[in-house]
Amino acid sequence: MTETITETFTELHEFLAAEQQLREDIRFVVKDMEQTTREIQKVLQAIHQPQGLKKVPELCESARKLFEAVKDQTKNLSDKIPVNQYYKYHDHWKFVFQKLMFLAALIVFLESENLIDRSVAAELIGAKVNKEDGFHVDLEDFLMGLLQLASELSRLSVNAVIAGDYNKPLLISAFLSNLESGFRLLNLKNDALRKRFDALKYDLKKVEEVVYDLSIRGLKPKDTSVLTELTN
Amino acid sequence: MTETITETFTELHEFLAAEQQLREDIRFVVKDMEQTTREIQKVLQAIHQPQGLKKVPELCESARKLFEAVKDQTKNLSDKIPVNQYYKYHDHWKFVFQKLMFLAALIVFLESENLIDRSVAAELIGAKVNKEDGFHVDLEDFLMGLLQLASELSRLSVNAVIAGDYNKPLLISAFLSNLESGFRLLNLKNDALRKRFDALKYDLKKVEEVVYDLSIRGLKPKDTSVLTELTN
Amino acid sequence: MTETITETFTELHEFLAAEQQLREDIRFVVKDMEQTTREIQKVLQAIHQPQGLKKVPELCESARKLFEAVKDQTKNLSDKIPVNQYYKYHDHWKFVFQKLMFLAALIVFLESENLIDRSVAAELIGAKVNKEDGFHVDLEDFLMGLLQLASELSRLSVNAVIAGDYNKPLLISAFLSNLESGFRLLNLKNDALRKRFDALKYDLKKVEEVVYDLSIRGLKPKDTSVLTELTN
Amino acid sequence: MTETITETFTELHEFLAAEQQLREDIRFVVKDMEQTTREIQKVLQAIHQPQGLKKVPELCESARKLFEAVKDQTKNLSDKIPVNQYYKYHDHWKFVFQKLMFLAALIVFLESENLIDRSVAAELIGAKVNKEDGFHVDLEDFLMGLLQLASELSRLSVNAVIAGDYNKPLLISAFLSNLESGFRLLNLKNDALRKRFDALKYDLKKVEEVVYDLSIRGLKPKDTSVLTELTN
Amino acid sequence: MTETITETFTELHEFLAAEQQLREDIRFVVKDMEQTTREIQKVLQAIHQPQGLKKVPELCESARKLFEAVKDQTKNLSDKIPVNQYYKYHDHWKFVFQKLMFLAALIVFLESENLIDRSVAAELIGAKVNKEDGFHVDLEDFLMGLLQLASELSRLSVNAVIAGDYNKPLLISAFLSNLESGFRLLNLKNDALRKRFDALKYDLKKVEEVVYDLSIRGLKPKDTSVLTELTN
Amino acid sequence: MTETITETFTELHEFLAAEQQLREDIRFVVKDMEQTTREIQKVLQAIHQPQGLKKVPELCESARKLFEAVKDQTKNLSDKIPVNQYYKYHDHWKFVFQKLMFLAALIVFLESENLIDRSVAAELIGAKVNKEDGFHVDLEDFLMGLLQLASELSRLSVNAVIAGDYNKPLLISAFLSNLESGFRLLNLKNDALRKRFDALKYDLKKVEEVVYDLSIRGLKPKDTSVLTELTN
Amino acid sequence: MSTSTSIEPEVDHGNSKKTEVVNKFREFQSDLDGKHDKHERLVKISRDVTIESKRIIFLLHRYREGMSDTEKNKILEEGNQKMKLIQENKFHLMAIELKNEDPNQFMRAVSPGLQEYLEALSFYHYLEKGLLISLNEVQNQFVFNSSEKLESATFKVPAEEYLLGIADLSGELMRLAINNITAGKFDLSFKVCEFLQVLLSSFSLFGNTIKELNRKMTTLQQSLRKVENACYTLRVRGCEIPTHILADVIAGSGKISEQIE
Amino acid sequence: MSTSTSIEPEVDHGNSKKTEVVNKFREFQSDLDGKHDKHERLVKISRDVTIESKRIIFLLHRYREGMSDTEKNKILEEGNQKMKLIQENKFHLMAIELKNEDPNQFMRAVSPGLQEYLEALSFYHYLEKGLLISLNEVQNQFVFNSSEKLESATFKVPAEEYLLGIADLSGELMRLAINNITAGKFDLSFKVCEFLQVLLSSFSLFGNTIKELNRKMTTLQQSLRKVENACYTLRVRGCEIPTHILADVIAGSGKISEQIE
Ligand SMILES: [Mn+2]
Ligand SMILES: [Mn+2]
Repeated sequence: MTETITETFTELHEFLAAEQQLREDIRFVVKDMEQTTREIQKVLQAIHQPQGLKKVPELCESARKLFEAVKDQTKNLSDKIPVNQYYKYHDHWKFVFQKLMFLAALIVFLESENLIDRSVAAELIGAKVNKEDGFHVDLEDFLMGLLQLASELSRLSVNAVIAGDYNKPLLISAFLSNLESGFRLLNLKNDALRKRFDALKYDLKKVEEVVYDLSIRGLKPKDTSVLTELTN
Repeated sequence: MTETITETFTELHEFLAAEQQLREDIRFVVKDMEQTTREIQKVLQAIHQPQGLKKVPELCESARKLFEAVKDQTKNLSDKIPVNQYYKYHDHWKFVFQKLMFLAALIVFLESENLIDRSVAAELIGAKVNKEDGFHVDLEDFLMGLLQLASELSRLSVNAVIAGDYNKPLLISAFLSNLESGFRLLNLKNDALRKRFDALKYDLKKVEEVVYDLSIRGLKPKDTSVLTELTN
Repeated sequence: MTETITETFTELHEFLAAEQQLREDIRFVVKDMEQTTREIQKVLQAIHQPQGLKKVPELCESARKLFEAVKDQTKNLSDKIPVNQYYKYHDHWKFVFQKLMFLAALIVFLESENLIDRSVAAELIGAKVNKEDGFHVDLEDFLMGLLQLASELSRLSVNAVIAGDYNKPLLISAFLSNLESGFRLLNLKNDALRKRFDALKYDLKKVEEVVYDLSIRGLKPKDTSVLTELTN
Repeated sequence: MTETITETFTELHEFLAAEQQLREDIRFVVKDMEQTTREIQKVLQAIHQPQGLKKVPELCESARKLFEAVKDQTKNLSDKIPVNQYYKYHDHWKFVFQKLMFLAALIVFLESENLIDRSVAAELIGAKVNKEDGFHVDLEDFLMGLLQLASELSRLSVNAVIAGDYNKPLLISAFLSNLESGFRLLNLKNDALRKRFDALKYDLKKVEEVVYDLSIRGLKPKDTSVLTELTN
Repeated sequence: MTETITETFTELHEFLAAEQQLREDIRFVVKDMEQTTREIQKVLQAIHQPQGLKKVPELCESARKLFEAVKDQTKNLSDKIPVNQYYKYHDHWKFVFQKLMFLAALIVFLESENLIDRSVAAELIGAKVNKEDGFHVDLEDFLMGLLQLASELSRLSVNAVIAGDYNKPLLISAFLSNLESGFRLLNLKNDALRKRFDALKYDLKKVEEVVYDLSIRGLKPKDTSVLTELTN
Repeated sequence: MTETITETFTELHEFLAAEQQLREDIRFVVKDMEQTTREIQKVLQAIHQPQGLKKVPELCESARKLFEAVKDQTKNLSDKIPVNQYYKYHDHWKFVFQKLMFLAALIVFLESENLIDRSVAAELIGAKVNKEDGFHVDLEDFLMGLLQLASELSRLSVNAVIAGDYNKPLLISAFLSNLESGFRLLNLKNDALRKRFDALKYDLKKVEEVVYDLSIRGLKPKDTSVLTELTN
Repeated sequence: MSTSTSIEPEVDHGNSKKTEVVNKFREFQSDLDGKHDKHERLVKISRDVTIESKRIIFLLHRYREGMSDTEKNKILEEGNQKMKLIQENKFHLMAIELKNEDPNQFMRAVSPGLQEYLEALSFYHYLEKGLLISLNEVQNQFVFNSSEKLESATFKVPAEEYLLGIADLSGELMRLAINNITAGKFDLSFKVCEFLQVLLSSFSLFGNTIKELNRKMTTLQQSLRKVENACYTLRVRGCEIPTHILADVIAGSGKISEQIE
Repeated sequence: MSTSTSIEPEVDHGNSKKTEVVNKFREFQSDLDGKHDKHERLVKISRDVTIESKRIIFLLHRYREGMSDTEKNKILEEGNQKMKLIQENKFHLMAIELKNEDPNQFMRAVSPGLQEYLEALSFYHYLEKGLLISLNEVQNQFVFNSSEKLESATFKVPAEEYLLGIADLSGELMRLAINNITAGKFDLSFKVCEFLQVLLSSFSLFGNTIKELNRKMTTLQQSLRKVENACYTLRVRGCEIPTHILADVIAGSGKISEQIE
């Protein structure tokens, strides 16, 4: 009896050891990814500075270049994850993916004032939208990224006014208002998302107050036809 | 702008709603499974009663019949889990699978005094051993089941003596000793497993005390050849 | 002995199982109610948009229609709750009732600028005011709804100015000031209520700032006779 | 407007004040009840002393007398609780009721070796079994009392052996084994109960070890016919 | 304004600084006391060692000598405490006094198998029983010491058996049983004491199990007349 | 055996007791230092008061005088620390050094609107920059001091506006923005620093809102050329 | 709660060890009960004081900047009356209970009421004189002469309790400032702001001497921040138009046209 | 992890304030990185030591009371070899890394491995001699002569680390005792029991000098309790029959009839 049991357990031992090695490897790649993410963030932070909004095209371009590096890292990562086990190790890259989704969405907003497409966001980091197609971005992580975007834009509306751009806050207000309506449609069960959604309400309120400040002082751009269209 | 955002979110809403529905469905099947598991456990509890060990064949048979029902439930469950998402929902059935692994191993021990094969255990509940082959039993859940078996057998060694069966404790002692050696080979990182493994040592000590009690009273069966073989 | 005990427990089992089933059923109805509540909220959110205040009558009408659905749901719910056990299951519908009280009070304010009557609010969702008369709304839940209203109106005062309505903030200011005096009368022991009441003070302060902004710019409507009356 | 709001709130104020007074009153009665409960417990503790089991009839009689005082206190309590609000204030008497259920069950076990009837237990403290009939004992509190009984009997089995009573442990073992089967039937959702049920397993194991000690030393009473009957 | 406030606070600051200094001084003496206490404890720990119970007289003598040092320390301490401020600084020596009470009670038990007198205990450390008479030992600290004694004796009953002394556990069991009856008389309001009293129940249970182990093996000394007397 | 162990431990005990004494001595000096630090802080707190910013030169002078006392205390401290044991006792003065670094940086900012030099800060308290040169200031403590400065300046920007100084907030905004860029360069491993860095983001946001409030009201000083230079 | 119920039959049994132990504990019981009873009585007095003090604070919050002296005095007089009643009916009793006792032993019972009263008292003092009441001024209120029913007694207010009461004052002053702003009265808040700034920096001299104080310091800081932010808002807003016009605005003339901006 | 990625374009811009600040921080960065890198290297060594030490402990657990000297020496020799390797390959490196440093700055990195090694070393010592290894004996192992590749160095083992390692030893001794009992070997557990009793009472002399030690003392106490309980069980059971027969029983002859009881 002893021998069989020993054999069985030796086999199991190897199995478990391999799994631990895999976790180490994943951690390693994710660390790289986090570094690149911090660099992208540093680049985009410049939009808040007095001359920042005027340099949006250059900033976005620099950021997009760094996203190329992310693609390689995603490739590295996805090569390591065995079929069927995405969610076994998901916790390792969850937070960095959320941050990347936020940064991707910020670029798209700055360039086009639109909400980023899920597929565009996934593509930017070299991942898929659907699990069926390969290494993908979890939907909840994408949504978390959008909520982080809301906070950033709320801050931007303040700094835009300082920089003398009175149009941006109106655009942001309309954008966040739509975003909020969108989120209201979702029946969020995920606790982290729900909490963050509460923050969105405050972000929106803040932007509304900026628009209020502009409008009570007659600084709100007259031609609001664009906006009426935006929110209808 | 509003329309596009709304469209996007309507889509996401459906997606999330479907996921939540899936969780509900899983919970529903798992509940059934838990009920059957409780019934199996109730049947096998009878081994501790004065006449219990004499009825082992019948008890095992009844238990095995109930395992047939489990197979259907596993089928139901596995039908619901999309490819690649086993670990996304694993928490739902983790504990009931551990309990089922324990009960399967108990049956095999009672019938043959052997350690259950991982494949046999998986088969009993209608699952696979390897992820590659389909809906499987996670290795750590299987191991947890074995550790639960150790506690049960420790208690059984006491009740066997009460029922006048002086052979059983010796068998159990040899079995647990081998099991302990096996576990020692593993480098356990999982906290729950490691804690449970500490308990195994005490289960084993308890059984050794029973064997000791028998031997000082000359109640230990003379022909220990079987045992010598077992532990080598 | 065994038999009697088994009998006793079989009976208890049925009893407990029925109770659990009841909880499931309640949860089911409450879920529906939550969905309708979200829809009402989505409808009324529109008041914050540029054209929102002009559409108040339509919005309130739509919301009131949805309240009809709530009535059915309340009926469903109350049918399930056995006499004497309202508070055994109260936690299940507590939060949705608070939200509904808030929404009912919002409608009444938008339509008539008055504080909703407790009886009117209860009636809107098809419940009673007093426990003696049947399925009722707990007083603390009603109060919590009023405090939620205060936050909403504070935000509305900002958005009203953006939309060019300089009268609304004055009305809201008088309303919240009265509400605050009312709450001061209560000796609140309930922690959640007390905390929320602190928030009311800040909501009020915010509205006062808006009124102040209007008055220093001569935007405050001249004929304030209405208001003088309101606050006396 | 001010006046109506003030009126409304004055009314609400009185309502809330009355409720707080009621809580104070309840706390007062429950304090008395706790004192009597401590006294009953002190009386019954004597069963663990060397001569204790010989004095069971006197001890039970003393304890029963004290239960008369409890009846008055229950009356006091129930007079205070408005119709429909048992569960609003349940937390106040929950724990003392659990302890009383335990003590009632202990008396019945000592006198007759039987499991107490729920109706007998309720009657002993002057309450009803069913909510419909008036001030009742919550089922889960009754069950918690039974689980406390298990621990007490486990300790008693040890002290009985010290006192030279080798029969008691066998009775207790059979009793607890039946109790455990009974509890297994229940699908316990209540966390506190579930945890306490885990303790029952250990209590049972302890008693089995006592019986084991007796049987391995030939101290187990020969005529086990009674017992075989008990557990079948 | 600034000046008045600053003046007031400067004065208070000096006052508090003096108080702070006093606390430092107290801490200093108490630290010494703790060191001596640890030494006493180290001496008495030896009773658990194989030859320990045979050396009780020597051990107690050494311990008593160390208590002489404690007396000086108590003198030092009491000299520092202003009239009527015992309880202002009580927290500083509370725990060391509890430990000393425990050790004093342990000595008396080891020497005479009796419960120590409160006055004897106070005298051993050079303090008074009543606050009227000078620097005293708080009653609750004395009681806490007794409860610590219970745990120590519970452990001693185990080690006595290892050392082959089968009489000690019986004495301890009777002693703890009496102690428990005593504590039951008290209406404990102090949370720490109440919690510790719960531990006493477990200590007693543990000793009962030791006595059980001895009696089931016929190792219990025959002449138990003494004991019967002890517990009645 | 006992003897060897006892010997070994007696020796260690003495060793540790000496160390303990050293810690006491350190604590004593540090306490003094903390008191002086509190006094410096009290002096500089005055900048927030209505007339505060006008008295900056006097306040800074008073503060600098108190720093002379700190120098002596640092000397005292460094005399006590054995070679190569700085980090053994670092925890004792860590927090007071951080606070002193903050206060030094505050003085330099108030006097010159510049970021303090690490060497200047060290010199102010009589310490070295590099450990090779003697008793030094740990770099992370210096950085922590800078982050505390950020919070203080954020508050100052508010109080400056109250005092009618509309220039200060712009200077602070530029200063914090540069500081943030600086910190972004660091790869912070220290948890406390990382957390505090998050707070810096909020401090900056707060100041941006103050600048926003000024600029939207046309209160922002016209000649912003200086500032553009500051942040580029 | 009576605790005398457990009269023991064992007493009669003679001189066994158990009886000895039980007798010892019976002695302990009376000691403990005596202390507990006094504690309970003090808790009750303290609780009454808390409720009454909270009412006084509530009452004092009616004050608004710019009230006529008559109105203001009416409020202050009413508060003063109530404080006198607390002194006579509660603190005098408390002082007698604590005669010949170490008051520190019962401080946990006394403290909540005492601190709340000190909060009310210092709030009153601030409204009356705009100053911080000193510990000496406080102490004078706690010397009680003998009356018909009660003997004379003195209760020494510990410095710690004084400080803790004062720390709570900050919360009320913050509320006072906000309430006044909400009512359109702005000057008071600037005064309160400076008062709190000085108070906070004075407190900052104490380190961790009093444990409870740490928590309260956080609250004080938060209260101050709220007042600072409110003052900031007033200042920023106030700056949009020249002050002489602002005065008009606040006086209600409201005749400012949009071109001012 | 490379940290050199953030080369800044701002450097070129000239002498603005921002550049000044950034330059200061660039300096900080290299300081911080140097420290972190050393820390990481030490963590790696320490982790390796931990793993190897655990293996030694695992190996030593093969010891059973009553083994032949050859068997026992084989186990000890194997352990000794492995310890030598750790010394040469790991601790020597560590000592060099810490030359000219305040070792306390990196103690958090070094500590886990060091303590685990001390645990293994003292376990080995106990098995070999039945005694506690002294700090001096330990220290002798940490003086390294220069070798082909490495310069000479000394690492001073802090007393605290020694004590913490010894505290962990108790857990292993408990396991040793239980394993031997499980294997039918009883005498060792009584020896271990006394050893731990003396150890615990020796530790009790230290108060709260070392924070980490408090937690470990609880573990030590629990380990001791487990051994005490095991010894108790052996004694109680063992007393059911005369010891000379017990010896037979344990030797496996098993020829005792029921009448003995
Ligand atoms: Mn207050
Ligand atoms: Mn270890």
